[in-house]
Amino acid sequence: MVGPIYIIAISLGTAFSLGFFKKANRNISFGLMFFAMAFVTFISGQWLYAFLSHQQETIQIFTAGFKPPFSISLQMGFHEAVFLTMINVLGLLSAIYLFDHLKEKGANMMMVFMLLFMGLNVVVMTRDIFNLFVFLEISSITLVGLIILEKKQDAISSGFKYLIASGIISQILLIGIIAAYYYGGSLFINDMVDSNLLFVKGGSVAVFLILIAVVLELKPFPANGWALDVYQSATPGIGAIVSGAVATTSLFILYKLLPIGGDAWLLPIGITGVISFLGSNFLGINQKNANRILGYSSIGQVGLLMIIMSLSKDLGDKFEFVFFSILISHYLAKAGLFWISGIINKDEIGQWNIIKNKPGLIVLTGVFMLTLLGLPPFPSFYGKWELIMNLAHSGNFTWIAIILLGSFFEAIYLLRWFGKTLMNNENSEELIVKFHKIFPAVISSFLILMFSFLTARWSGLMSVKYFIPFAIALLLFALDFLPVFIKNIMAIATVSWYSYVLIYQTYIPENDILRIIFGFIFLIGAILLLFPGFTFKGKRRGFYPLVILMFSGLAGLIEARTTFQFFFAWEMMTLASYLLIIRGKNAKKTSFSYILFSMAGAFMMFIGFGLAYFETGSISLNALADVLIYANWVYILVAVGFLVKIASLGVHIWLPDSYTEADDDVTPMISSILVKSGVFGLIILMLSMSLKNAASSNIPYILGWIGALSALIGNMLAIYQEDVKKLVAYSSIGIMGYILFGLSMMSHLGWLTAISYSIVHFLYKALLFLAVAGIIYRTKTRNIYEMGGLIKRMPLSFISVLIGIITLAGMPPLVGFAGKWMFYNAVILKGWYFQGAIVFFSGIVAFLYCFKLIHNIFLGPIKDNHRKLKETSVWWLIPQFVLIIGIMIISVYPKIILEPIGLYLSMYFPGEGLVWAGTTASTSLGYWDATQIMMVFAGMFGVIFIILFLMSRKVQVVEQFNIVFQAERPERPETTHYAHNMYAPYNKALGFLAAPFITNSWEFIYESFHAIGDQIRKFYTGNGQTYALHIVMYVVAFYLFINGGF
Amino acid sequence: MMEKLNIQNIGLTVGILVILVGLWGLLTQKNLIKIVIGFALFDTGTHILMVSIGYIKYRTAPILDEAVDIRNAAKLVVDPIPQALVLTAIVIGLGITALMLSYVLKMYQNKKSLEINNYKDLKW
Amino acid sequence: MVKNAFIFLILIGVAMILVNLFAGFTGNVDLGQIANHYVANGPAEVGSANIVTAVVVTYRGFDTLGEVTILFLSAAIVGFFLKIENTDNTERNLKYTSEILNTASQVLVPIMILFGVYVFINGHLSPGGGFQGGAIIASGLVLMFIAQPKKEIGHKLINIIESISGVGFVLMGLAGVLFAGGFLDNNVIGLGKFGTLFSAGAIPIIYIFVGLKVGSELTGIALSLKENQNEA
Amino acid sequence: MKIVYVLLGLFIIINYGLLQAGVLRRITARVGKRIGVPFYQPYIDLIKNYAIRSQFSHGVMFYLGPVFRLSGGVGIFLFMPLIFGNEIFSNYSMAGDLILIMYFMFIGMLGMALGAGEGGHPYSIIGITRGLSQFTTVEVPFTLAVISIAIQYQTLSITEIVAAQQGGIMHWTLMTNPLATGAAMLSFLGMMMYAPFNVVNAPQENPLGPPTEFHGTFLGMLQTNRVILGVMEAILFMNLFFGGATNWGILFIKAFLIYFYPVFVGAVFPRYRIDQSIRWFLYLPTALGILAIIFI
Amino acid sequence: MLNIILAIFLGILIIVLAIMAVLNKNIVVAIIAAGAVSLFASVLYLILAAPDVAMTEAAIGSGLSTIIFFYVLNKINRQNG
Repeated sequence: MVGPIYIIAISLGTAFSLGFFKKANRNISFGLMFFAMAFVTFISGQWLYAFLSHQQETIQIFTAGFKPPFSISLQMGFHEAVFLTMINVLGLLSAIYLFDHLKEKGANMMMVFMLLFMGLNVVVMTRDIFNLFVFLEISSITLVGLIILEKKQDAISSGFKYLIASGIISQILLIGIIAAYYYGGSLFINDMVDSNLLFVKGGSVAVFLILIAVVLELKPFPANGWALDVYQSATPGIGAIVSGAVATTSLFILYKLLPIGGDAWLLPIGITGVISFLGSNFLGINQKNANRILGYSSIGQVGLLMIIMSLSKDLGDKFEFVFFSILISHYLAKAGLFWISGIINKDEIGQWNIIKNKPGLIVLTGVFMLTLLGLPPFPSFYGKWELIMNLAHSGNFTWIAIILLGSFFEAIYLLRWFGKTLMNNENSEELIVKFHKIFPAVISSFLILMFSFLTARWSGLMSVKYFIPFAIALLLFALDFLPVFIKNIMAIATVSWYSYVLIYQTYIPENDILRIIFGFIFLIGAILLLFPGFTFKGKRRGFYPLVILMFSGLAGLIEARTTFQFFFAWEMMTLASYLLIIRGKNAKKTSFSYILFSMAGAFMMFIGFGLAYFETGSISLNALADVLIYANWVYILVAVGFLVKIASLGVHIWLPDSYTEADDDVTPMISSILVKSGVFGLIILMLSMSLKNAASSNIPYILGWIGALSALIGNMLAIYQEDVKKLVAYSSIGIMGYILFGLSMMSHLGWLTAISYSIVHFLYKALLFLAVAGIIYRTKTRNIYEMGGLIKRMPLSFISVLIGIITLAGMPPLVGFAGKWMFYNAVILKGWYFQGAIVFFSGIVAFLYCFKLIHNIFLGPIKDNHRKLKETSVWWLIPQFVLIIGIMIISVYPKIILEPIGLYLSMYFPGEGLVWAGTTASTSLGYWDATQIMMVFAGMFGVIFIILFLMSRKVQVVEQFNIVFQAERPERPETTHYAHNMYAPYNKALGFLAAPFITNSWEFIYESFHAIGDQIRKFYTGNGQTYALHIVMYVVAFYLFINGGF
Repeated sequence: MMEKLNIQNIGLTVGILVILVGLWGLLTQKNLIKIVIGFALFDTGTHILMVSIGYIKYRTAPILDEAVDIRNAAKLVVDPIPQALVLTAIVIGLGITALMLSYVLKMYQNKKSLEINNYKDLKW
Repeated sequence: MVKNAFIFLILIGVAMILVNLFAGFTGNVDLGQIANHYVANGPAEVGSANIVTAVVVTYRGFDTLGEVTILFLSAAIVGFFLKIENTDNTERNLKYTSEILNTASQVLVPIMILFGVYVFINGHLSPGGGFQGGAIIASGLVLMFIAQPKKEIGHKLINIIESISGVGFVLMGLAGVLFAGGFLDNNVIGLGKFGTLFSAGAIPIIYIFVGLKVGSELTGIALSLKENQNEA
Repeated sequence: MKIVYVLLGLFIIINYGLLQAGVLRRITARVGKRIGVPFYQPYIDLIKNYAIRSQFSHGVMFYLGPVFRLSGGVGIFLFMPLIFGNEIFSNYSMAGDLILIMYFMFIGMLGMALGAGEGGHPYSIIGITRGLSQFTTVEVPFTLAVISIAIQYQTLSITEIVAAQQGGIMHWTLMTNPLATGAAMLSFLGMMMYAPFNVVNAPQENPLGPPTEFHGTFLGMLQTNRVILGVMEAILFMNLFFGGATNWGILFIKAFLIYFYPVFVGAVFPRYRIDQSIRWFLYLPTALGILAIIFI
Repeated sequence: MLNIILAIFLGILIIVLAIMAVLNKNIVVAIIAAGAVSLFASVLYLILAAPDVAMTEAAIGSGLSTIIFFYVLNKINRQNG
C-alpha cells in the first residue's frame, strides 16, 4: 500500500516541478497534473478499499520521525479515507471539467488547482491544529486564485471579499490556537480533546475561537455574503469544488475539532445549523441567479449536516449512515448542478430552458435536483428517513419540524427552477456541449445511482425486489430510442405481468378484498389507459420509464406493510407523476404547485409516521393501531398527505391546472388512478387507526365537513369552466370530496359507498377523460366553445360521454345511482344531515356540468372546421368500451362488487350493511333492486321507443339552425358558440361560492414569503466590508449567546 | 498592579490593541488600500500576541549558544514553539497581503476606484 | 456615523472576548511539556543549536512545507494575475534614479545577498534561517530593481530556482520517509558535531532550499508588481 | 299480470291528468276573466299531435329525446305506489324507494335537454340552462325535507311512509312535521314550474321555441309526459306529506288539491328572473328545511 | 526595569503609529506608519527574546510588505495620471 504521505509528496513535487514546464506544451503540464491527481485519488481509494474490505487499523503517520505531540502527525482512518476519496474524486472530475480553463491559463493555474486539493487532503488528515491552520490557508489562497480563472470584474471583487473574510477567520483561528496552546500546552488535537481546556478560565474562550472559526469556514448564514458572491461570480467549475470538496472538508474539520468543545458545543452547532439551513433556504426562494441559488442551497445543506452532527448522540449508530447518505447526495448532486450550470452558461434560471432540446441534460438536471430534495430512490431519501425516524424515536420533534421546513423551502426554489428548465424555449440558440464538460456530470449521476442502490441496501430497509421497477424503468430508459409502439407494448406487458403477480398470484389467494380492488384500479386501469399511447407518433422520450415508476409506486402502496415502504412508494409515485405532468406543454407552473402541495403533504405524513414510531417503536403499518396518546396528531398529519392527493378543499388548487395541462393520455391516469392512492391511503389509515381508537373520533367529523365542502366547491367551479379538461378536473375534486365524506362517516354503509364509488369513479372518470382526450386528439382544442355538433362525427365518443355523465350524475339505472342511494341511507343512519344535504346539493350541481360537457361538445351546430372530422382513433376507443362494459356489468348486477366489499367491511364494521335478498339490497331504511330497475327501464324505454318509431315513420333529417354567423363576425372566438357561458345566471346567483379566495390566499402566502425574503436578503449589501462586519458580529453574538450574555 | 506590569503583559496589551485598531481600520475605512493596511495591522497584532505568550520572565532566546548551558537549557530559555508558529504566520500573512494588494490593483484597473462601496455589483 | 458607533460597539465586544481570553493568563513560569522536550532533547535529536530552527525545520517541518507552499502560491497567483493583459506592452517608460542610490545599490546588493545566504546557512546556529535569509535576498534584489530599473532578472530564472528548491525540499522530506523516521526527518544524514556549521543533519540543506525558494518567491511577487508598474 | 295492472294504472293517471289539466286551464282563465278552453282541450291537442305525420329530426338524440323524457315520466309512475294497501296499484315500487324516484326525475330532464340540444336552437339551450339551474336549487329544500321525514319515519320506503301516516289527518306529515312539509311545498312550486318560477318556460312561449322544433309525435310524447309527470309529482307529495291515498277517489281529490296549489300561486305572483329564483329557493325554503331537520 | 520602560515606550509608539496608519488620510503616510509598526514590533520581539521573529518581521513585515504596498500604490497613481 502506498502511504498517505505520498499524497502530499506527489502533489507538491508535481506542483513545484510544473515550474519547469511553464513554457512547455500545456497538454504535457495538464497530463502531469492529471496523472498526479489520479495517483493521489488512487492512494486514497486504495485506503478506503482497505478499510472496507478488511480490518484495516487506523494508522498514524509521524512526520520528522517523532511521535506526537512533538511532531505533526497525520491520521488515516476509515473516515479520513472516505473523505479523502470524495475530495480527490471530485478533484479529478473537476480537472476534467476545467480542462480548457486550466489549459488556457497555463501551468501556474494547474499548480494552484492541484495544491488546492493537496491542501484539503492534509486538512482532512492532519492531527495538529496549527498545521490545519496552515493548510487551511493554502486551500483558501488557492481558491482565491481559482476564482479568477474567469476574468470578470465580479469575480475579482468577490475574490477580494473572500480574501478579507477568510483572512479574518484565519486570524480568529490563529488567536484561538495560540491561546489553546498556552492553556492546554499542546497543539496535538488528541491532546487538546483530552485536556481540560474547557475548565480553565480563558481556555474555553480559546476553544470558542477555534470552533467559531471552523463554523465560519462553513459559511453559516448570515455571515456568508462573501461565500455567496464567490459562488455567483466564480466559474461554475469552482462552485462545484467549493460546495463539493471545500464544504465537505470543512465539515470534516468540524467533525474533527468538535470533541474539543465537548458535548456543550453540540447544541450551539445545531442552532448554527438551523439558522443556516432555514435562513439560506428561505432566502434561496427569492433568487434568480443559478449559481447563487446553488450557493444558497449548498449553505443550507451544510447547515443540515451541522444539525445532524449536533444530533449525533440522538442518532446513535445511525449517525454515520444519515450523515454520509445526505453528504454524498449533496456532494454529487451539487457538483453536478454546478457543472451543468457551467455548460449552460446562463446566469438567470429563466434562461435555462435552453436545454429544452437536450434530453440528456434535462435528465441529469432532474437527477441532481431530485437528489438534493431527498426524493426516492436517491441516497438522501434513506438518510432523511433514518434521520427523521431516529429523531422521532428520541422525541426531537422541534428538530424534525425545522428540518422538514427547511427542506420544504429548498424544494420550493429547486423545483421552480426545474420547472423553468423545461419552459418552452422561443429562441433557438444552440447549446454546444463539450464532452469533457458533460463527462463529470454523467459520472456523478452514475455515482448517485450507484449510491442509491448501496445506501438502500445499507439502510436495510429495502429488499431487492423494490429495485425491480427501477431496473425496468432504467431498461426502458436505455431503450428510449425505440418507437412508441414497441415501448408501449413493453409497458403494457410489464404492467400486465405485475398485475398478474400481484393480484392473481398474491391477493386473490389471500382473498384480500381491499388490495384486490385497488390493485385492480391501479394496475388493470393502467393497462387500459396505456392503450391510447399507441396513437402517439415518434419516440415520446422519457415517458415510459416514468409511467412504469408511477404505477410501480402505486403498486408499492398496496404492497407496503411498513410505514417506510408506504412512504417510499408514496414519494416515488408523487415524483413520477410530477414528472409526467411536467411533460405537458404548459404544465410547468401547475406541476410546480402540484409538487409543492404534495411535498408539504408528504412531509406532514412523514412527521405523522415519525410520531407513530415515537410512540410504538415500530414502523409496521399495523402498529399504527397501537398509537394511543398521539393518535389525533398522527391521524391529522398523515391524513393531510392524503387529502392533498385527493385535492380536498383548501389544498385543491393544484389539481385543475395539473390535470388540464398534462398530456392527454396522462390526465386519465392521474385523474382516475393516481388520486385513488389518496383514497387508499385514507382507508389504510382509518382502518389502522380510527376504528380501534375512540380518541380520534372527532377528526372524521372534520374530514366529513371537508369532504362535503370539497364536493360543493369542486362541482360549483366545474360548471363555469370553458376548458373541457378543466371541467372534468374540477369535477374530480367534487367526487373526491364525496368519497372522503363517505369514508369519514366511519360506518359500514359510508365505507361501502366510498369504496364502491372509488371503483365507479375510476370507471367513469377514466371513460370521460379518455373520451374527451380522444376528442381533443381530433379537434386539437380543449376549449369547449370551439366544439359542438360532434355527435354525428363521433357517435362512439358520444356514447362514452353519455354513459359517463349518467353514471357521474348518479342517475338510475346506471351504477352511479347505487352510490347515491347508499349514500342517502348512510347519511341518515349516521345522522350527518347537513353535510349530507350539501353533498346532495353538489351532486345536483354536478348535473349542470355534466350536461354542459355533453351538450357543448356534441350537440348544437357543428363548427365549420369540424365538418370533416372522423371518429377518434381506435386506441382511444378500446379502453373506453372496455370501461363501458365494466359500467354496464356493475349497473345490471352491482351485487358482484357490493357483496364482497360488504363482507370485507363487516370485519371492521359489523352490522348495518346491505342485506341482500336476490338482487335486492336493503338497509333498515330502504331498498333497491338494480337489476329490476334496469329491466323495467329497458322495457319501458323500448316500448316507448317502438311506439314513437311506429308513429313517426317518415322522419326527415334536417340541418340545425345556423345562427352563429348571421351577420356579424364575432370578435372573440368563444362568442361563436351559442351556448357559451351557459350558466351565467347561476354565476350571478351563486358565483360567490366559486370565488377563488383559496387560491388567492395561497398566493398571498407565497407572495408574502417572497416579500419577506426580499427584505431580509437586503442585508447582503454586496460590500465586502459589511460582510467582514457580519463575521465579526457573528462571532460576538455567538460569544454572547454561548456565555449567556443575551 | 505593579506585579502585573511586566513585559509579557505589555506585549499582550499592545497586541490586543493593535488587533483592535487593525479591525477598526478594516471595518471602517473605505479605501481599499487602507483596508489592506488594517488587515496587515490585525496580522501584526496577532503576531505580537503570540510572541508575548511564549515569553518567560528573565529568560533568553531559545538558542543554545555559548551563553546558554545546554544541560540546564530548559530553565533558561523562553518557549520556542510560539516563535516557530509566528515565523510561519508572518510569512503566510505576507502572502495574503500580497494577494490582497494584487486584487486591489486589479479591481482598480477595472473600475478606477479605490472606494469599496463601488464594488457592490454582486449582492442579495 | 451611526454605523461607526455600531462598529465601535462590536469592537468592544471583540475586546471583551480577547480580554476574557487572557483572563486566566498568569504568565509562564516554566516551559510546557513539549517545549521542554524540544529544549532538553532538541540538541540530541535534531542537533540544532537554534531551537526555533529545530522546531521550524524538523519538529514542525511539515508546517514549513505548507508555508513555503503558500508563498509559492501567492507568487504564482500574483504573477499569473498581473501578467495578463500587458504582455504586448513593450514600450517602457523608465525613470532614472539618483546617482547615490545607484552607487549604493551596487555596493549594497551583493552584500545583502551574501548576508542572506549567511543567514540561512547558519539558521541552525544563530537567529535567522531560510525565511529571513530569503527575505533579505529578496530585499536586496528589490533594492536593485529600484536603483536600476533596467536591470532584468528573468521570471524564468526565478521560476527555475523556485522549482528546483521546491522539488528539493520535497525530495528531502521523502528521503526522511525512506531513510529515517518519517517525512522531513533531518536524520537522513549524520547530525554532525553540535554547534558547528555542518551539523543538524539535513537542516542546513532544507534551509538552503527554503531560503532560495522564499527568496525567489518574494522576488517573484515583487517583480510581478514592479513589471506591472511600468505599464502606462 | 303485473304489467296489465300497471298499464291500467297508467291509463287512469293519463286520463286523470288530461282532465285535470283541462279543468285547471279553465279555472285560471276564469280567474283572469277569460272564458278559456274547454276542459277536453288537452285530449284534442294530444290526439292532433300524434296524428301529424310529417316529421323533422335533427339527429338521433333529437329523436330519442322525447323517448327519454317520457321514459322519465313513466318511470316515476312505475316506481311509485299509488294506492296504499293495494297490491295491484303499488306498481314496481318494490324495486326502489324514495331516492330512486328523486333521481329518476333527472333522466327525463337529461333526455329532453339532449334532444333539444341537438336541435341546435338557441332558445332551447336558454330554456335548458334556466331549467337546470333552477332545478338544482329547488332540490335543496326538497332534499332537506326528505331527509327530515326519513329521520322521522326511519325509512325511505314510500309505502312505509304512507303507512306511518294512516289513522287520520293528525298523523299526516303535514301535522307531525309541518316544517318539512313547508319546505317541500315551497320547492314543489319550483318543480311544477308555474309562476313565479316559470321563466324556464319562457323560450317555449316563443313561436320559434322548442315546441316548434319538437312537433307532431314528439310533441305529443312530451305532452303525455307532462301530464303524467304533473300528476305523479302531486302524488309523490301526497304520499309523503298528506297521508297518501287508500283509494282512487281520495287520490284524485288530494292530487287535484296539491296540483291546484302551484297553479293558484302562479296566478297571483309575477315571474322571477332565474337568478332571483335560485336565491329565493336557497333562502326561505332551505331555511325551513334546515329547521325541519333540527326540530325533528 | 529598563526593559519594561522600553517595552512600554515601544508599545505606545506602536499603537500610536497603528492609529495613524488607520486614520491618516494620506495613504503614503499610512503605509509608512504601518511599516513602522512592524519595525518597532520587531524591536519589541527582541525584548521578548525572539530574535528569529524579530529578523523575520523586520525583513518581511517592515521591509518587503511596505515595498509591495508602495509598488501597488505607485501603480495606481500612475494609472490615475
